[in-house]
Amino acid sequence: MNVIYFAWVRERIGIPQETVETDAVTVKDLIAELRAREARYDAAFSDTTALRVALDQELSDFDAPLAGVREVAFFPPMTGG
Amino acid sequence: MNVIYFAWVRERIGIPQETVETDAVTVKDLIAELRAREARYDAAFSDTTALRVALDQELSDFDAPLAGVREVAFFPPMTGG
Amino acid sequence: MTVRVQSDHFDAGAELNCFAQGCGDIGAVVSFTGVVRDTQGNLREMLIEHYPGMTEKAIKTIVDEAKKRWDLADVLVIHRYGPLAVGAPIMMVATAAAHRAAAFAAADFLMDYLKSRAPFWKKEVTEQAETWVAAKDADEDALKRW
Amino acid sequence: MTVRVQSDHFDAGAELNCFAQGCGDIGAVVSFTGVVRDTQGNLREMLIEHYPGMTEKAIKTIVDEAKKRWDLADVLVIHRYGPLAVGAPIMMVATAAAHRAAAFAAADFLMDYLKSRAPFWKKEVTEQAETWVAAKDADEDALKRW
Repeated sequence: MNVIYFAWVRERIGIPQETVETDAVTVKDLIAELRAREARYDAAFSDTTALRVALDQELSDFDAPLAGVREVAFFPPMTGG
Repeated sequence: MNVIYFAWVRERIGIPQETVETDAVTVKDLIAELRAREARYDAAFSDTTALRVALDQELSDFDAPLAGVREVAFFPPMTGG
Repeated sequence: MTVRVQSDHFDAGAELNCFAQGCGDIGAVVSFTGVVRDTQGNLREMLIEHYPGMTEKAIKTIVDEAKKRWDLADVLVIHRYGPLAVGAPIMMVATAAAHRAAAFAAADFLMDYLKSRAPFWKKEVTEQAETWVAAKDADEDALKRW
Repeated sequence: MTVRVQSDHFDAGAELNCFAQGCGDIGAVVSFTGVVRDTQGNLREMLIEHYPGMTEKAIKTIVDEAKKRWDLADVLVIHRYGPLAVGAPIMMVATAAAHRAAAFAAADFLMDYLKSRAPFWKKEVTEQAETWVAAKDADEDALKRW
């Protein structure tokens, strides 16, 4: 599964994207797995109210299932316009 | 006093403006004087709900006094924009 | 503030680019361009009559009111008169402000007031007839929004 | 519908003139241009990051929703990414419709949704610091208007 990070999430984790092998059932499970890895992940995901997630380029939520998903992106609330 | 007509008021009366000698106290009085003159004036002023009046280039109303006014304009509701 | 009442054609894009060049703290520019529509498919031209003198005063009064209500860096109003072809620009309003909401609201307000309070009258000329465009009750009602 | 996501500069006036040329029954064109503001007087540049692929999809979804809600002859969206200087245009929306109310409402709607639903992130770079612009609660609340 391709995991992508944007804006300060990318900066905190230190990489723009990575391939993650996981059996996580939901986005929440994936976050728990990542946080357990290293302090920089733990810091980046410490407050999920400040985060948004997209599954295969569609905005989604943290309870969403990951079955069949190829691309997960984490980023702060958008500030376009 | 200079009296000016616009749009279909001008077309019905047949002239764009004229000088009117009058002792009319209000716009209503002036309209009554003009209507008494000729059928084309009577027709143009027959329905004042379809008319607007400006005194010295400021929108006004039919009860407004004419004392000191130099220019009276009659026209239909505006359709700018 | 720039107000122009003219019979000449204008280029909305060029006007938009000229507008608000170096005039302070601008984050948002909203423009409205009104275009001659051929609603029945038989319009030869649109004729616009206006009241020289009162037109400029009325527009300035409306723009001043907009500037009182919103924090605007600049305002542009161009309105044409005379004969206009189908597809030609009739008029244009542009507003510049630090914030988007002010620019949008002021442009919308200016359009509502220009429509019913600036002394212009439109006449549609077809092969068959010349018809003065009637004011709509909705246009007058729109002023109550503000 | 035209959607462009680009790092290149664009000319808002030229875009406005190109837009909606000969695309049906147009009486009203509304445009919005967003410009880089230097709110503190020390901005070196604005950096805009985006999510290639999702950006285009998200904008198209927003434009499709606008076209469902209002009768629009055409819609233009341009959004830049990369480094932008103070005073540079960030993005532009234009709507063309037979009627003014639809053009205004659709442009306002598009801006509200692009702000909170298109994957762009702004970072302000000053001599002292680089700061990600925080989303405002008001931006999210604005979506409830529609």
